[in-house]
Amino acid sequence: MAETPKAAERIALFERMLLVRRFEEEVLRVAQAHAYVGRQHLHIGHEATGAAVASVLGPEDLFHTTHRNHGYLIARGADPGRALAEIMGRKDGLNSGRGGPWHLCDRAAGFQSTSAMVGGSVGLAVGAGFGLKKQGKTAIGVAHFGDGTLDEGICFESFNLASILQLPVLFLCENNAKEGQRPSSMLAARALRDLPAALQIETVVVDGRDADAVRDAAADAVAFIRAGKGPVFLQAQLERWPGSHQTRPEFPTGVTDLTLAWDRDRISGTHADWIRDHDGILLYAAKLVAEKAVSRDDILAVDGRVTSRIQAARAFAEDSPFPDAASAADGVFA
Amino acid sequence: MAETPKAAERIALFERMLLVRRFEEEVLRVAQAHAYVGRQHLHIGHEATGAAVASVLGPEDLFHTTHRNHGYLIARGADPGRALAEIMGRKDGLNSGRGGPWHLCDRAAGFQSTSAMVGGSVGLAVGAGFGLKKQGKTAIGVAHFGDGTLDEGICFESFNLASILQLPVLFLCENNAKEGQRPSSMLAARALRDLPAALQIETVVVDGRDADAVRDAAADAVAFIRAGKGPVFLQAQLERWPGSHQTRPEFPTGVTDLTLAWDRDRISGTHADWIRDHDGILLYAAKLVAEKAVSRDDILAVDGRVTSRIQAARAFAEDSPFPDAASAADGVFA
Amino acid sequence: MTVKTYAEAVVDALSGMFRADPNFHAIGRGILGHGGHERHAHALMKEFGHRFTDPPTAEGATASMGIGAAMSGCRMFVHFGTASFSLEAWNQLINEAGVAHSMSGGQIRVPVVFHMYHGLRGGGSGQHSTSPQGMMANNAGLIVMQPTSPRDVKGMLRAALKCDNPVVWIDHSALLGRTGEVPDEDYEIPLGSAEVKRAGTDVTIVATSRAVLWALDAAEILAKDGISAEVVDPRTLVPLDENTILTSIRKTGRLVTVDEAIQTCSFGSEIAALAAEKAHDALKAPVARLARAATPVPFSPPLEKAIAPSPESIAIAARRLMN
Amino acid sequence: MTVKTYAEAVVDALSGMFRADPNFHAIGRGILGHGGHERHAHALMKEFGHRFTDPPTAEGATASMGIGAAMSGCRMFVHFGTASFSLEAWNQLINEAGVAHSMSGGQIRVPVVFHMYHGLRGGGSGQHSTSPQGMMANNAGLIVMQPTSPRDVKGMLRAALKCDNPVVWIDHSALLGRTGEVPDEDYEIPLGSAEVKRAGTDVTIVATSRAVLWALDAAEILAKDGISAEVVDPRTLVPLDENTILTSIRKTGRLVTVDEAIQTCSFGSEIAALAAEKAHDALKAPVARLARAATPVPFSPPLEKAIAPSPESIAIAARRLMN
Ligand SMILES: Cc1ncc(C[n+]2csc(CCOP(=O)(O)OP(=O)(O)O)c2C)c(N)n1
Ligand SMILES: Cc1ncc(C[n+]2csc(CCOP(=O)(O)OP(=O)(O)O)c2C)c(N)n1
Ligand SMILES: [Mg+2]
Ligand SMILES: [Mg+2]
Repeated sequence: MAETPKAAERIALFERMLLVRRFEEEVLRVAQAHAYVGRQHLHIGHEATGAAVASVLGPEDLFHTTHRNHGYLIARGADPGRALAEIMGRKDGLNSGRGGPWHLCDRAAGFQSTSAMVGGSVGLAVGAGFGLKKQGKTAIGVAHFGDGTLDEGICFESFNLASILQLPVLFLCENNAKEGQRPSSMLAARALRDLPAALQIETVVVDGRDADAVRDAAADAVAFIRAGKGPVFLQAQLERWPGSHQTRPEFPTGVTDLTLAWDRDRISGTHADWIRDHDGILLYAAKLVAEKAVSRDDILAVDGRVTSRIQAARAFAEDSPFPDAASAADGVFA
Repeated sequence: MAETPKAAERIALFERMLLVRRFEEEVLRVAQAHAYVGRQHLHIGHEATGAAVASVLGPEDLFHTTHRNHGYLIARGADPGRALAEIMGRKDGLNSGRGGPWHLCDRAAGFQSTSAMVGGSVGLAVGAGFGLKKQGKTAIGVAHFGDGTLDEGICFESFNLASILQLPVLFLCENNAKEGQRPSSMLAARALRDLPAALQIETVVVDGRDADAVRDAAADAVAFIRAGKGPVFLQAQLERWPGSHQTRPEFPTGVTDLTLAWDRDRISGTHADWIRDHDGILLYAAKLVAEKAVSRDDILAVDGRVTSRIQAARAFAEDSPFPDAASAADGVFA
Repeated sequence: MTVKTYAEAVVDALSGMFRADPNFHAIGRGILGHGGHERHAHALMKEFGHRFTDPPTAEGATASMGIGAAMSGCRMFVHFGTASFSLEAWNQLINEAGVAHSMSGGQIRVPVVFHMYHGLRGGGSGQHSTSPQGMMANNAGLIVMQPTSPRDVKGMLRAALKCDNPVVWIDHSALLGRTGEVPDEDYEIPLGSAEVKRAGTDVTIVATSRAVLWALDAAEILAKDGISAEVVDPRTLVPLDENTILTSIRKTGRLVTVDEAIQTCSFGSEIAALAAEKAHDALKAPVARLARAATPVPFSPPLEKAIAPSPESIAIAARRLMN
Repeated sequence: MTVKTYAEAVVDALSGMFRADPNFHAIGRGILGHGGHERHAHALMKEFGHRFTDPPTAEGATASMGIGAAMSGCRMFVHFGTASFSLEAWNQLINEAGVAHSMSGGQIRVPVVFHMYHGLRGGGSGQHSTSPQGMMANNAGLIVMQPTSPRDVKGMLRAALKCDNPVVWIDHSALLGRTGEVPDEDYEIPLGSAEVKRAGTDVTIVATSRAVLWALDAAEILAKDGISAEVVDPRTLVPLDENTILTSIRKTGRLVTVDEAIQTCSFGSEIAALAAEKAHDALKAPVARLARAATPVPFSPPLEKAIAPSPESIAIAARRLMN
C-alpha cells in the first residue's frame, strides 16, 4: 500500500479531476451554443478514476485511450485550450483539427494514438509495452478502455500477448455498466476480471468513484508492472453518467454545484441518485472537507482557478481559425 | 454416464477409426507416388477422438471442421473414394475438385463449410447452433478445432456468443500439443479450458486416445446440449503424431501394423513411444482384445474389409479425371 | 405508388421478408442509424423485434454467426453499423462468406445480407468514415450493392434477402431521408442491373451511392450551361451491368466517374478502366475521375468538405471534357 | 555486384537493419516461407533470432503490437505469412496504422513494415491464395510495395525499414528463388519509383509482383513475332510513379495491364484508368486488362492454372492491340 498522501497532493488530485469536469461541461456548453463539436463521449463521472491514474504515471509512460479520451488528456496536462480547439476542429487544436473529439493526441504529454475502434487502444498499448521493454525503459504502456471493449477479440488477443510476453502494460478498464441497463459489455463471464485472470494477468477491482482508492490501487499496479512482474488489469467500477447516452448534449445532472458536496440535502431531481452516490468529484470534495484535509473555501478556490483556466481555454479555442481547406490532404505521410 | 456399449458397437467404432487411419495412410501413399495432393494435415493419431465423437452424432447435426478435417468426413460416412478424389483435385471429388484437402465438404453427411482459417470453424459452428435453434430443431452445431485455435480472437468471441445466447454447440478441441515442443497454442491460461470456463461454458477434458472415454464424454456432452443447457467445450488430449509436421509426407511411424496391439514387444524405432502410448487405434484394438470383446481375428477381419474399401477408393479417385479447365470460373454464385 | 423515404422503403422490404419467411433473422440493431430516421423502424421492431439478436461488440464472430446460420438453413441480415467496423470482419466476409459456395463445389449456400453505412458523415474522422466498396468488389463470391432511391432500395433489398448468395449492402446514411415514389406491391429489382437516373447526350456520369445525388445536382448545373449529362447508377457493383454503362458511354462519348471512396483501385477506377477497354473507340475525351482525396478523413468540417467531390467539382470536370 | 537470389537479398536488407538499429525488432517467423528458401535465413536467425518474437496465432493483436511498438520508438517488421491471414488484421492495418500519423496532426509515426505472401501458390485453394494489393492500395496512409528483383528487394526493403511510415510489402513466394545482380554496398531505392524492366516501343505491359515475370516472358514471345514490348514494373503501388508509367504509354500508345488479383477494382484497373485519364490522346488501341478470374481459387491444379494470366495470354492480348 502506498502511504497516505499529504493534503497538498490530495487537493492537487482534486484540482486535476475538477479541471476535467469543468472542461467537459464547457464542451457541452459549446455544443449548446451550436458550435460544431462532433459526437461527444464525455468523461463526466469518470474523473476520479482518470485523474487518480494520471497522477501516478510519469511523463514517459505511454497512454492509449478510446473515444472517451478527453479526461485523460486534460488530467495528464494537455493544454485545455488546444484540446477544446481540437474538439471544435480548429487549426490550433492538439491534432491541428485532423483528429477531433475521439482522437485527441498529445505526444508531449505521453499520449499515443487514440483509437475509437473498440479494442484498438488495448492492442496498441501492448505494443507500447513491447516497445518500451525492448528499449530497456522502465516506462509502461497504459490502455484505457471500457467494459464493452472486453467483447472484442482483439482485446482478448492483446491480453494474451501481454501475459505471454510479460509486458509492462496497465490495462485500465472503466466499467460504467449500470446494473439493470443494457451494459456496454455482454461478456458471458461472471465478472469482467475473469477474462484477464484466466490468462494469468493480475487483476484488481477498485471503486472508481473514490479517487484515493484508485490512486492507491493504480500506484500499486504501476509499481508491480515497473518491477517487471507483468501486466495488471485494473478495473474501476463506475456508474454511467445519465447524460452520456445523449446524441445531442444536455446537462441532465446540471452544471456541477460543488456546494452540494457539503449541502447534500439540496441534491434533488430525476438524477439525484447519481449525483449523490456516483459523482466522484462531489464525493471527493465531501471527503476532503469531512476529513478536514481542506476547507470548503479551498475547494471553491480551486474551482475558481479551474473555471478561469477553462474560460481562457474556450476563448483560445474560439479564436482559433479553422484550418485552411487547401491543406485538407496534407500530412498523410511522415 | 452412457451405458457400456455392446461389443458390436465397439467393433463398429473400431472400424470407423481404422477406416480413417487406412484412408490417411493411403493419402500418404498417393503423395509418395507423386500424385498431387496439396499440403496435408492428417488425422493420424486423432482417430479415436474423431470416430468416437462422430459415433454419437445424428445425421442432422452440423459439423464445421478445420484444415485437419479428413478424419471427420470419413468417420461420419463420407465416401472415401470421393474424399480421396477431392484431395487429388479430381472431378468426382466431394467438392468437384474445387476444395482440396483442407476443405472437404459433404452436405449430405452433415458437413458445412470447412475453414482452414484458424478459428473459422468455431464462429461458423456457433452460427449453425444459432440457425438450428431458431429453426426449432434438436440438432446441434459442432466446431472441431485444435488447441492453437484458442489464440485467435474469433474463437473467444464465438465462445462468448454461444454462452450469452445459450446456443446448442459442441466445441470439440483436439489438443495435440506435445509437452516440451512448441505447442500450436500459446494461450497464457494454465489450461485451455480456463478460457471457455471463464465464459461460463461447461468444460470437459478427456483422454483422446481412449475411444470409449471420448464416446462417453461426447454422448454426455451432446445430451446436455440437446437438452437446451447451452454449449459444451470438450477437450481431447492427444499427442501430435510424429509425421504431422512434415511438409513432404513420410511414414515416420510406418504403416500401422495392427498385430502390434497384442505383440507390443515388437514396437521399436525412433517413434516407439508414440506408437506404444499414443496411437489410439492400437490402444483400442489391444483393449478390445484384452477385454475379450473381440478376437484378434475379428480385428484383422475388420482391417481386411477396411483395406479393400480404401483400395477401391484409390482406384475410384485415380480413375476420376481432372475437371475441365473451361469450368474454372464456374459456380461462383448459387 | 406512395411517396416514401428511403428509410421507410427499407422497412417495407424487411417487414415483407419477416412476414414471408419465419426462418429469416436479423443480427444487430440500429439498422436505420441514429440520425432521426430510426423512428421508421419502430413498427418493425414492435412486430419483429424478437427476430433481432443483439450481439456483443464483436464484429468477426457476429459475421461468422450470420454466415453459419445461413449455411444451416436460415436467411440472415447482419447489420454492422459504420462500415469501418466491418473491417473487423473482413476475413469472415471474404474468406468465409465469399468462398463457401464455390469451394464446397456448390453444396453450401450463404444467404446473408450484410449491411453497413459507408462514407463521410460529418465528424467521422479517420476511423468512422470508410468507404470500402472498392475493396469489397475486389473479391469473388460476394454481391455488392448500393441502391440509392427509395424505389431501388425496396426492390433490391427484397431481391437481396431472397438471394442465395451473400450480399454486401454498402449503404449511406445521407440517403435515408431521400423521398420518392415506391410501388406498394411487392417487387424485386434484379441484382446486377444498372439504371439511367437521368438521361442525357453529352457526357455520362457514373456514380454510386451518395455520389449519385452529387451527380444529379451536377447534371442540373450542367443543364444550365446547355450540357446534357446522363447519370448512370450501377446500383450493383458486383455483378456489374456493363451493358447499360457502356451503352451510355458509347452514346455520349464522354465519361466522368464519381466515387466517395479513395481513388486508387476504386470502383470509379474500375468504370474508367472498363471504358478504356470496351468503349475506347467511342471516347471523344479523356475519362475524368472524381474521388475522395487520399487522406485519412480529417475531422475539421472545412477539411472534411474539401476532400470530397461535390456537384460543383463534378460539373467543372464534365465541362472540361466538352472542349 | 554479386549474383544472389531474391531470398538472399531480403536477408541482406534485414541483417543490415538489425545491425544498424538496436531498436529494430521483428514479429513472426518463417519470413522466407517453407519452400526451401528458408535456409537463407539461418545465419540471420542465428545472429538476430533474439530480435524476433514468436506471436500466437492472433493476427489482429500481432499487428497492433507492431504498430504500438513502432509508435513508442522502435522500428518494426511484422510477418503475416500468407496474405489471406492479413485480412484478420485488416482493421488494424487500415484503421490504426494508416490513419495514426495524419489523425494525430503529425505527432505520431508508425515505422512498421508488414510482410505477407500473396497469390496463387499451388493448392492454396479459396482461403490461402488472396492477392489483396488492390484492396490495400484503396486506403490512405499506407505505402504498398511489391519489389520483384533481387536488386529491387534489397534496396526497397532497406528504404521501407528506414521509412517513418507504415509499409505493406505484398510479396510473392514465386520470387524467392529469382536470381540477379545485387550491389554489395548498402543502397536504397526510393519508394514510389517505377522501373522499366524491359524497354520496347510497340506496347506497354504494366505488371506487378509475380506478374512481372509473366510479362517478361510474354515480351520474349512477342519479340519473336517482331513486336517490341516494354515492361513497366511500378514496384510501389502507393505512392505511384505515374510519370514513368505514362511516359511509356505515351511512347508505345498501347497498354496491357497484368494483375494476379481479381480484376474488379484491382491495381490493373487503376493503371488502365490512369491511362484513360492522362494518356487518352496517346492511346492507339483499347487498353487490355489481364487478371485472375473472379472466382474463389479452385484447388484442382488445372483449374488453378486456368484462372491465372500467363505469358501466352498476355502475348495474345498484346498482339490483338497491334491490329
Ligand atoms: C470496432 C467497433 N465496433 C463498434 C463501435 C461502436 N461503439 C462505440 S462506443 C461503443 C461501446 C463501447 O463501450 P465501452 O468500451 O464500455 O466504453 P464506454 O463508452 O462505456 O466508455 C461501441 C460499441 C466502435 N467504435 N468500434
Ligand atoms: C488465420 C490463420 N492464421 C494462421 C494460419 C496458419 N496455420 C495453419 S494450421 C496452424 C496451427 C493450428 O494449430 P491447431 O489449431 O492446434 O491445429 P493442429 O494443426 O494442431 O491440429 C496455423 C497457425 C491459418 N491457417 N489461419
Ligand atoms: Mg462501458
Ligand atoms: Mg494443435
